Amino acid sequence: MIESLASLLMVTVVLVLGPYVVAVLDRLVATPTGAMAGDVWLGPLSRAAWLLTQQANATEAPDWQAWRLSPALYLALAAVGLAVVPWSPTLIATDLVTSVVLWGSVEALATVVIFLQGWSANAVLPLIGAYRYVALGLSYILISMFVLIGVALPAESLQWTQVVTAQESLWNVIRQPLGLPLFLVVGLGLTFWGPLNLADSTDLAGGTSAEVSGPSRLAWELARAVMLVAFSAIAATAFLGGWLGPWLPGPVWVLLKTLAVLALLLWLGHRLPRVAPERCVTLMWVVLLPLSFVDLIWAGVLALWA
Amino acid sequence: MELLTLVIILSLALGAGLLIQWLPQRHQPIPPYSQRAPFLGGGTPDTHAWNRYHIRYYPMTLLLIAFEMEMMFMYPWAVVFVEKGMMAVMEMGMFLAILSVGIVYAWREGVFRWQ
Amino acid sequence: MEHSIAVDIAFLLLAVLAVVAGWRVFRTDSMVRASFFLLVSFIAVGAIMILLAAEYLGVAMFFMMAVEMMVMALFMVMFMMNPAGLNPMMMVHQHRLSIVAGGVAFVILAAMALFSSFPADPLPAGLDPVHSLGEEMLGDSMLIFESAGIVLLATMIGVVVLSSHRGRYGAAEEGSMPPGLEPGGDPAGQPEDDESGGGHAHHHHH
Amino acid sequence: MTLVTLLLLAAALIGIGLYGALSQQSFVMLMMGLELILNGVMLAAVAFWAYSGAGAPEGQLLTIIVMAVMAIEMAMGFALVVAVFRGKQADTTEALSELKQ
Amino acid sequence: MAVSWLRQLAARSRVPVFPVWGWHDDALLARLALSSQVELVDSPRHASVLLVIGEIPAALRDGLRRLHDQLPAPFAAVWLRGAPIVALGAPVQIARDDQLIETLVRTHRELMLGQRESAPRLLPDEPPNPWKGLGDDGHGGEGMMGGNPYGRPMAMNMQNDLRDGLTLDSLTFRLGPFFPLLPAGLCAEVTLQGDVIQSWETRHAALPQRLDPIFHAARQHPVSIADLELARARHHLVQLYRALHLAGLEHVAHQAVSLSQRLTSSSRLDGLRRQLMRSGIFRLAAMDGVQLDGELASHLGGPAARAAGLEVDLRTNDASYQSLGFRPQYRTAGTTRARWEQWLGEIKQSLQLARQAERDNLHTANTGAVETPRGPWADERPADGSALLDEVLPGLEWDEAMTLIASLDLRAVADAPREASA
Repeated sequence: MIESLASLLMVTVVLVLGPYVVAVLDRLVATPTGAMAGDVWLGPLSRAAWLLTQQANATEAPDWQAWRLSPALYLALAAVGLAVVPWSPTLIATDLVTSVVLWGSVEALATVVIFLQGWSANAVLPLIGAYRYVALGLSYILISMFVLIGVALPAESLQWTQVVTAQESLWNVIRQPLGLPLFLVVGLGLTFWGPLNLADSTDLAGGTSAEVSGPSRLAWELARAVMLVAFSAIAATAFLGGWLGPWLPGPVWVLLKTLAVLALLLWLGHRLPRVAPERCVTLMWVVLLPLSFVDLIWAGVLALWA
Repeated sequence: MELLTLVIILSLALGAGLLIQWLPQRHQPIPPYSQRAPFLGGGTPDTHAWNRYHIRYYPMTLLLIAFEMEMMFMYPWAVVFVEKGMMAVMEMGMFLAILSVGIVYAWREGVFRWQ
Repeated sequence: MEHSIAVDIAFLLLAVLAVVAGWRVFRTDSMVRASFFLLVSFIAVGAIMILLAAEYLGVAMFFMMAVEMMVMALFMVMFMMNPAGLNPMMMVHQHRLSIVAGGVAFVILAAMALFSSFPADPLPAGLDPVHSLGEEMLGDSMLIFESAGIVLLATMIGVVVLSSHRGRYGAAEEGSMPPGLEPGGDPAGQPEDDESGGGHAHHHHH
Repeated sequence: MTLVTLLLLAAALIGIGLYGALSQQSFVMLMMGLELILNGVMLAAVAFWAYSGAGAPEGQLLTIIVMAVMAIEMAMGFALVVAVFRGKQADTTEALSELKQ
Repeated sequence: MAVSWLRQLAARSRVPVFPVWGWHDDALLARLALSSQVELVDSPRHASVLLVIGEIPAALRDGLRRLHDQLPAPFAAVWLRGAPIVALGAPVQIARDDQLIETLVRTHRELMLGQRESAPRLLPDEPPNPWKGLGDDGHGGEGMMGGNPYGRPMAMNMQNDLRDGLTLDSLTFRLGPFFPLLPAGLCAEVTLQGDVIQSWETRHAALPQRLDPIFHAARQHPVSIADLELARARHHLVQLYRALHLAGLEHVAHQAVSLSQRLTSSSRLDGLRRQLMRSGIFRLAAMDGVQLDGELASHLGGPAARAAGLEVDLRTNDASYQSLGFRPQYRTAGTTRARWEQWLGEIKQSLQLARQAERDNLHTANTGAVETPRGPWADERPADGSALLDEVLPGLEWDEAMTLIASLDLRAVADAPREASA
């Protein structure tokens, strides 16, 4: 009971603070010279305040329910992602036997939600963004599954706590060297960040959020930030040994590792150009998917040999 | 208990997402039509944007459905992999072979190119 | 199987959600909404499966159906006039007959559920459903598992043959010649075999 | 939540699905009806597995197979629709019956 | 109390500005892009200030009115170097360029604190077409496709003959004149088939650009080659900034534009170039799609022509350039990628020429003809090339098309040079 409440509190705190941390970290990563140092700490807050002040836009005949629901649903999916992260052997909100698969479902459902965001506006630019994103979303899902199964093999379980326990001798990032890079690609896709920002891209003047303003846009950006955090936490659990680590208590380790993955993701987002949508599908299926096969075979052979 | 926690987290996030949008806007009128026209850099559309859209990657989506079904078999397989040893390896070999054949064939047919 | 009142409440809510969403599928004008209503119905059933301790199947339902319904929505958009239901419409035939058939099916099945007696043989304590499923698939039901793989491969190939634009086999090839962007115009946007299409030398990459 | 209530829910889903499958003119909508029927079937299979199958793995396996059937039905169905569409430019079930000849 | 606290905070945010360029000015663009107090946005929905720079031709004012109305409240329109279009209460006008940032910040602040009313809408609040509801919720028109539900007709299949053998609808709309990814003033009627451009008809050419005064001066009297080449490099760097912004490389784009502002003959391009290569942009973005063949490229002249393999450059005729050993750079492919490489090569070459010329204090020898960064200017100024898009764009995917447009400088050269920025 106490544990449940504590984990609930933990997830809520991450939910609330996560977006701020993402925004600050993003600014720090974007300008390594510290050119806008004054803006870094207050900037995210004042921007959020501005979005709350701005009127929410409408289009002529939007799908109202879906339009308002999609940011909230995206946020909820990200929260589910956070809920399956084990902060310590016992401090975990939802320790389902199949929590690895549950995370896979979050990824699949995110595609639907992002599609809805673009579809609902009934405007051509968001619509193109939505369809493009689906091409990406349906491509990265397979890579993600192979990587996740690879992680589940040595653990002999589909449970995140078991996955972490199985890394006691060696972290998966070393044991399965292909896994983390591939999973990071999935993360970029899941949060349409940087090179895989096909949904809200510049060439569509903002894509799925081109017609969104005010509080709805804030909700969308918050959800995306929480999803970045949730993904980073999952990546830290799957590959960086979760709560394992000396001296510090488990949750602190998880948070530190999450921050590391998050910073890496944000950095990648700024250093890579947007991938052309048509090239993206071929890249995913013909290059990255076979690589994830290799990752799985490697993981399998190693799991048997160990 | 776990599921209850999950439901609480889920509804908290969902509620927060909706409240952020609803609270500041509850007294605002709906924007005028001149604002609601879709943004095209000052241009105007002839019609609604919702249409029979040419989704040029559709062969890929069909392939994905079949593919994903295979993945569904693979999750339980992962759990008993170590226990079953060689048999599981053979199984994996067969699955990956099937999937590879599928991908290679589809690639040759140009499925991953957009139509 | 013992369970608390919370499970009963959850089941009730999910059951209502599954049925209402299922019903809305055929009662909404927007085709895209219809596919996502179906997704909601599936998710509700998946959640019920989790309540029934079928944790893998329930969760698998989420990701399988998310993808399938997404694809369903895409095809809705491709093939339906008025995919968003801006104009209300009712594309049904044999309406009355269908309602009757649906009702009769429900009544018969419900009667079977209510009046036949099934052996009460709940899950043994300590059963790990995922593990037992894995055991079964690599054990007794190996053949089913293997043949499923083959069938799925056949499906993949069939799908590619039927839908691919550039398929080498007759039927799919028909009409797959891009007729050009203007009526009577040169083929356009063809990636490989039409370098000079459209009068100026442009071609898609790859 | 008892076996009977679960089966009632499954029956309701099957009933709605049957209505949809019979009444819808559009092929894609017809498929949604079929999917709903299979949804009910899967639920019933899991319910039997949980309440009167003593946790025999075949119950779960059956569900997976139904899901596979669903996926195959969908993939092949859509591929067929595309093929028909190319020729006939229509997606109603009537157009499909012409394909048989 | 809570509200005022929120608004105080909002007033401190970076000013989201949607710029509309009547007269384009690279220096102003750089100033806006480099300012830490201003954020340039691509959609008016994301802006609180509409910044209109220069005089907007009468033909484009309707577009501006529509755009003006698309900013969500609270918003303001700020006018620089031009008179506000009519029917506006309390417009914000800026007299001098150096007050630009300051005024933008102040206006945003006033808006947020409620000291300034949101600008009034210019257009009537009515749907584009009359509509009458039908159906259960009173939402539709008549028939499956008929009527004007919500005041617009349904998208319909206008042509039977389509690419995939499937009956799919096409969407026709007018893009521009102030779509952020097109040159200012360019209007086109676009028909999309999915995300592929089915047809593109340019309806209004891009507004002419005002070049650096040195290119005009070069036609009157000999000018310093170092200054001329630096101005050319600056022009190309700003072009590169746009293309990089489109490619999603904000970081490198920022570098390009900041380099353009502090460019001297001792500047180096290597850092920028290295970052660009490391990002793998040439492999990841769609840049090899369309070839601009020699004939089309020769209409444009300048870097676009040289990227398509035409060795045309007025500088080769100039004795001073000859003494520097100048040979025009050229590429053969004529693709977007070739134009990017051409830009990079020409910037590097210009810097090199500037260094050499500065050492010898060389001046141009020819005055009749000058090679502007836009193209050769001998007897006639480089003319507008917007019509070229009608031929090149059909069949392209949207992203590819936008990348292509960003790699071309289509604007004509205006008869007046750019005003020296205060």
